[in-house]
Amino acid sequence: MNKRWEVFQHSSDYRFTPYIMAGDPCEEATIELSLALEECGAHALELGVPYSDPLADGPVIQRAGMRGLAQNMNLEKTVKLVSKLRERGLKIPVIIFTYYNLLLQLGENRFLKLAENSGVDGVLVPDLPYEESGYLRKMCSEHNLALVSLVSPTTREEKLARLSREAEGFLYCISSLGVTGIRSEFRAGLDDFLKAAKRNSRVPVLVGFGLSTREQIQQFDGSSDGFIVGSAIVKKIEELESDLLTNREEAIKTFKSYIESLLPVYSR
Amino acid sequence: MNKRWEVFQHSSDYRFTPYIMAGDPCEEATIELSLALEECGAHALELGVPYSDPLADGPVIQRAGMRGLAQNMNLEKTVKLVSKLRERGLKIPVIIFTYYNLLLQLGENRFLKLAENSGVDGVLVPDLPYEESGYLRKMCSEHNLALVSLVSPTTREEKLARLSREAEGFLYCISSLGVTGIRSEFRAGLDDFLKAAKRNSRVPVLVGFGLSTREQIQQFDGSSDGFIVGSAIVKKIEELESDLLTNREEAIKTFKSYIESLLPVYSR
Amino acid sequence: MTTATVPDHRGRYGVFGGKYVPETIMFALEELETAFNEAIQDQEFNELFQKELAIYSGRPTPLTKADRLSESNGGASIYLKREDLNHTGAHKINNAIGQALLAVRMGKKKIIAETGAGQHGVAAATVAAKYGLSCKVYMGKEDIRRQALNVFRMKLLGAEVIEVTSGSQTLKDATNEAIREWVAAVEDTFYLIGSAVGPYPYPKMVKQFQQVIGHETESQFKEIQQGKLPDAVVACVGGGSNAIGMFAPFIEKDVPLYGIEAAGMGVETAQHAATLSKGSNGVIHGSLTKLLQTSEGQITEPYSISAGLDYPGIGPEHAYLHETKRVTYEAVTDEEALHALKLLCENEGILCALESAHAVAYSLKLAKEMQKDQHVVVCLSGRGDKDVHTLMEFEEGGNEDE
Amino acid sequence: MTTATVPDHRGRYGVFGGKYVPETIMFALEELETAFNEAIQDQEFNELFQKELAIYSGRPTPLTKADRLSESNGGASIYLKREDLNHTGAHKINNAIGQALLAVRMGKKKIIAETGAGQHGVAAATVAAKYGLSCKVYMGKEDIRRQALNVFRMKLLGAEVIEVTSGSQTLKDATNEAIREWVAAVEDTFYLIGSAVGPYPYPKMVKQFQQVIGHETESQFKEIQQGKLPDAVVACVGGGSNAIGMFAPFIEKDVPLYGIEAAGMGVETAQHAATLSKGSNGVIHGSLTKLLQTSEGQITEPYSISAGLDYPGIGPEHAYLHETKRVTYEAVTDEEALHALKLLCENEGILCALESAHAVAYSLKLAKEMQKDQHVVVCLSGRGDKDVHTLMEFEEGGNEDE
Ligand SMILES: Cc1ncc(COP(=O)(O)O)c(C=O)c1O
Ligand SMILES: Cc1ncc(COP(=O)(O)O)c(C=O)c1O
Repeated sequence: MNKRWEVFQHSSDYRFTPYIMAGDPCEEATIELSLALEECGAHALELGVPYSDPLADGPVIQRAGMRGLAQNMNLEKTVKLVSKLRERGLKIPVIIFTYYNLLLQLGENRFLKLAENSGVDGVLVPDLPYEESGYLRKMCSEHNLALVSLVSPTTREEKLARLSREAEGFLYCISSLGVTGIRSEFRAGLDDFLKAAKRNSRVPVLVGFGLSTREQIQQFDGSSDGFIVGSAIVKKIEELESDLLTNREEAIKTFKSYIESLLPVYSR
Repeated sequence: MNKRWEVFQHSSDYRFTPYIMAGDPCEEATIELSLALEECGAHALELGVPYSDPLADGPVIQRAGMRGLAQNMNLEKTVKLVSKLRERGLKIPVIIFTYYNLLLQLGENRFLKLAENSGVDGVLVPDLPYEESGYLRKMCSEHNLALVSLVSPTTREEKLARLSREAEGFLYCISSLGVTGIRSEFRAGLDDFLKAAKRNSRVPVLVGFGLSTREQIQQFDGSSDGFIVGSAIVKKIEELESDLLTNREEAIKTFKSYIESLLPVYSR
Repeated sequence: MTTATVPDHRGRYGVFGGKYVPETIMFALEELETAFNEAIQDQEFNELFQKELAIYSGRPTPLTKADRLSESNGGASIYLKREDLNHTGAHKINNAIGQALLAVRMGKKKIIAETGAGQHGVAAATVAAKYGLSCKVYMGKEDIRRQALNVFRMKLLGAEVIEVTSGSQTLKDATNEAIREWVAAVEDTFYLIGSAVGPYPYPKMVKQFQQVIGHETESQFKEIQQGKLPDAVVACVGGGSNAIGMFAPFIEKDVPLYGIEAAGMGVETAQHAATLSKGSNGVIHGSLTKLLQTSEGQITEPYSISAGLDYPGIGPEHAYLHETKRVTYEAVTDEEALHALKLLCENEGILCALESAHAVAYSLKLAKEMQKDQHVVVCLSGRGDKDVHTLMEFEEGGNEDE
Repeated sequence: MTTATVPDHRGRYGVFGGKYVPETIMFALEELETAFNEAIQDQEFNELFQKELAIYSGRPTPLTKADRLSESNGGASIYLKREDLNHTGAHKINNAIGQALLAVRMGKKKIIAETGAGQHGVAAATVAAKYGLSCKVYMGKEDIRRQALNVFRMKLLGAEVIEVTSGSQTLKDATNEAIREWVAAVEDTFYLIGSAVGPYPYPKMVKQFQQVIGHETESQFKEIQQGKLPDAVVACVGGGSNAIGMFAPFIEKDVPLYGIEAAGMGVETAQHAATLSKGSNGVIHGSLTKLLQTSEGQITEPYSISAGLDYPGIGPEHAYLHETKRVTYEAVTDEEALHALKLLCENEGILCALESAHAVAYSLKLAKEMQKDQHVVVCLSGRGDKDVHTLMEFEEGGNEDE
C-alpha cells in the first residue's frame, strides 16, 4: 500500500471520490479540474478513459467519452496525464477507470509499468469481473497498484464476502442496478448490502452510481465510508465545456462552487 | 337463309367485309360509316359491341371499344342500331360481333328475338368456340340468324372439316395467330389451311385478322372468297374521330377514299 | 353429396366452367387436358411433383395450433395450416411447381403468366428459373407502380415483366393480355394460370396441384386428434385456389367448409370483391362463373385491401359449391381482416398475408360460437411480408384520422 | 482434433470467450448457465424445443440440390440447406425459440434483444408474441431509419423498439445499449442474444439451439448420398450463429469447413467486416475474441452490403476454430456476393439473403476446383425478401455508373 492510499484509508472523513473523463473537454482542463477537485476536498480521483463502446456507462459519461475521443485521448495518454498531475502537485490517489479492451490493446504489462511510473495508484475495469481478473490482479499487486473491485446489490453473498475481503484501495459498492448516471431514487435494501460489504472489508467502502445531490450523499453517511460522484460532475463539466476551453479560470471557479454545493457540510 | 345472305353468297366478287365498332365515335357516325362502306362496295358488315374485357382484340379495337363504352353503347343498342341502318337503307348482311358475356347478360333469347326483328343477319362470338355453342347455334337457326364460325390455323383437321361443313353466313378464317390487329406478315402454310376450309364449306370462305393493305388483300384472292378488314379501318376511324363528330361530311369523304385505296381494283 | 361427378367431360361444374376461349387456343386446351390426365396417372410424375414440393418448397407445411389466439378469442381451438412457410411465401408455389413440371413434360420452353400484386408472378418466375424455362409475366401498369418490389424480384429471377396498359390496368386486364399473348404464341407456350380459374382444364388442374394442402391437413389433424376430422375448415377465396386445395379432401366428408371473400369497405358499398355474395353468372377469362359486372355485362373493378382477393370472378367449382350450398361463403371487410392480422401477430408471432387474414377473421367469429373442445382449421395461405407497406400506409392513414 | 474440450468450465475456447461483463450481471450469467444446463439435460425441454421447431417454424428445412447452378458452374454439386424456409425467413428463429423457451422455463416475463437490420429483432419479437413475453428491441437510430419495414413488423408483433442514439447508432451500439438495459433490469429480464457472441454461456447456448441445422444436414445428406459425408460445408459468418450451428456435427469429423466473412469493398480497404482476416484479439460485448479495432482499442465500424454480417466482432468459438485452423475462413466482397445472389436466383429460383449470398459465392469458387462427383453443402441462412430494397438501390447506382 503506497503513501497516498495510506492517507486515503486513514482519513476520518466521509470520503469523496469524484470521477472525471480524461481529455474532457481537453487535457489541460482535466488537469485543472483534478486540482480543483483536490482543493475542494476530494480524497481520491477516478480518471476515465474515453472508449468507443462504454457499455457500463450512461449517456452523460458516454458523451464525455466522445469529447475525449475527439481530443485523441487514449489510455496511454491518460496514464501519462497522471504524471503531469503529479508534477502539478496532485497528492490524492488516482484510479484509472478503463474498459478492458483498451488495456488489452496497450498491453497489460506495458500499462502496468507505465502506470507505476506515472504515479497511478489503482485501476478499475468495469467489464472485468472478479472471475476474469486473476492475471491482472496478480500483476497489479506486483506493480503496487490497487485493482479496485465493484460489487453490486446483485452480487451473491459469498462472493460479496470474498470480494470485500480481497478489496484493494477501496471497495466500490454500486448503489443501484444499471449503468452510470444520475438517479432520483435508490434501491430498497441498500443498507443491508452496504453493511454486508463493510463487515468484511479491510479498505474503505464507497458507494457510487447515480449520486447527484448533497441529500443523496448524506443519506449514505454512516452506512459507507465514502462516496463516488461521476455523472453529476461530468454533466457540470459538459455545461461548462466552452468556458473550460476559452475562459478556464472563470469556469474552474464555477465548477468549484458547484462541487462545494454538492458536498456534505461536514465532510471538510 | 335470308335474302341478304343469298345476295352475299351468290356474289361473284371477291367479297369485302369490314368491321367497325358500334358507337365509335358516336351512333350517327356508325350509321354513316356503315352506309359509306356499303357504297364503297362492302358485301357484309361486322358490327362490334363495346366490351370491358375484349380478350380476342388487339389495342386498336380495344380503344374503339373504350370510345364506344364512353358513348354508353351496349349490345341492346347495337342491335337496335341495325334497325336504324335498315331504315336508312343498308342492304348488306349485318353480323353482330359480341363477346359472350354481353349476350348472357342481355339474355340469349331476348337478344335473338330483338336481332331477328332488327334486321340482323348473323352473330359472331369470338369467345364462344364450337364446343360451347350448341344452344346458341340451335336458337340462331330458329331465329334465322347465322352463327358465324371462326376457324384458325391451329384448328385440328377434323374439326376444321366439320366447322366448314356446318358454317353459316360465311366461314371466318383467321389468317394468323393472336388477336385482331394489323400485321405485316402472315403465316406460312396459310394457303393449305384456306384450301382445306374451302374444300368443305358450303358458304363463302373469308380470310381476316391483320389485313391492312391492298397488296395483302390481293394475295388471298384465289385462295379465299373474300376478306375481312377490321383494325385498319378502325384505326382510320380513330384518326378521323374529331372530324366524325364535328365535320362529318368531310370525314366520310376522306374515309371513303381510304376504303377505295384499300380495295383490290377488281373487286367492284 | 353430389360433387363427385364434377367436372363433367365438358369441364362443367353444374352450369359453371367450360371453355369460353377463342378457337385459336382450343387445341391447346385439349392438348393440355390430355397431357395433364396422362401426367397425373403417371406415378413417376406424381412422385416427382411430391419430391419437388418437399425438397424445394419445404413441404409438408406444419399445422400449428394457435394456443394464445384461441384462448384469448374463446370457443373452439384454432389450427393454422402454414402455407406461409412455403418457398416464396404462399400456397401459389404448389400450383406453379405442378404446372411447370407439366410444361417441361410437354416439351414447352416458354411460360407466360398473369399477376396482380405479383405473388403468382414471382411464383411463376421462380419455377421458370428453377426448371430453365423462359418466362413472361403480364402485369397491369397500375399494379407495376404499386408493387415495384415484386417487379424487381421477377426481373431478378430472369422473367420479363410486361406492362399492361389496357382497360383498368390491373389483374383482370393483365389476364386478358396474357390470354391474348397465349393466343398468339400458343404453339410453343404454356400458360401458367395462378388460381383455380380460367377455361377447363385449368380449374381442375389447379385443384389437383393444390389439394396437397387439404390432404396434409387431414392427416396432420387426424394424427393430433386421434383420427377425428376438424369441426370446421376455413379458407380465403380470391380466384379460389388455396380454398379448393384445402377443401378437396373434405368436400365428400361431413366437415363444414367456409370460403371467405373480401368485403372491402362492405358488401353494401361498391368497394368490395365479394363475387359470390354480390355477383351474377357470366363469363370471365374463359370460364362461366359468378362475377362482378354491370347489368349490361361489363365487368367491374373489384376492391379489397388485399391484392390477391381483388378479382372480379371466382373459380367455377366455387360457384358450384356455392350454388349447391356444400360450402358456406361469407365476406369479411378490410377492417375485420386487419384486426385479425394484428391479433394473430400479437398472439402467435405470425404475420400472415392480408388475404389469409380474411380467413383468420372469420375463424375467430366462428370459433367464438363453437364449443371449447371443437377445432377450426384455417388455411394460412401466405405470409404478410409483402403487405407491410400496405399496412404501414393504412396505419398512417388511420392515425391521421384520429 | 482438440475441439471436444471447448469451452472449458470458465467458458473459454482456448484464449477466447469468457465473461467480460459488469459485476451486476454476473449472477444472471450464472443463473442462466445453470438453467441452460438443466434444460438441455431435460428430455421434456428438448422435446418441446424440437416440437416447436417442427410445428411452428416448419423444420426440418429441406436440403435442396442446386442442379442448374451446379451444372452451369462446373465442378462439384452444390446442396443448399434451406434455412430461408424457416418462419420469419432465417435461421435466427431456431435460437430465438430456444432462448424464449428457456426464458419461460426460468419464469422470466420480459425479454430484451439487440438488432441491426432487424432480423433478430423480428425473431425475438415473434417468439415474445408466441410465448406471451414482453419484448424490448434495441436498434440504432441509423438502422431504424434504414429498416423502417422491420421496425414496423416488430411493433405489429407487439414489441417496443428502442432507438439507440449512442455511438455510431448501429448494431454494436444497440448491443451495448441492450446490455446496459440488462444491467439495469437483470432481475426479471432475459437477454435474448441473436448470434453466437456475448459472454459465456451465450456462445455455447446459441450453438446448442442452432446445431439442428448441422444435424439435419448430416442426416439428409447421408440419406441422399448413401451414408457419405459432404466434401465441404460452407456458411457465412457475421456473429457466427448459422455457421456454428451448421458446423457443429462436422467439427469432429473429417469434413472441410469454410466460414465466409464479408469483405465489403475489399479486405484491403477500410470498408469490410472481415473480423478474422483483419481483426485482432480484444473484448467486445462480453467476450474475448477477434475484432476490428484501432491500435488503441477503439472498436471500428465495419462495412458490408449485408446488414447481418456487418458486425465488428465474431463468436469466440470461431476465433478458436480459426486459430486452431480447424475451419478455413475466407472473405467475399459485396460484388461477389451480389453476383452469386443473382446466379442463384436465375438458376434455382431462390432469392437468398445477402448474408447467405456470401456463402454461395464462395461455394461456387470452391466447387469449381472440386471433382464432379464431389458435394458442397452451403447453408442458405435466410431469404432475400428483406434485401430487395438494397438490391434495387445497388442496381440503380450500378446503372448510373455505366
Ligand atoms: C397469400 C395469398 N392468399 C390467397 C390468395 C388468393 O388466391 P386464391 O384464391 O387462388 O387462393 C393470394 C393471391 O395472390 C395470395 O397471394
Ligand atoms: C440471413 C442471415 N444470415 C446470416 C446472418 C449472420 O448472423 P450469424 O453469423 O449469427 O449467422 C444474419 C444476421 O442477421 C442473417 O439475417
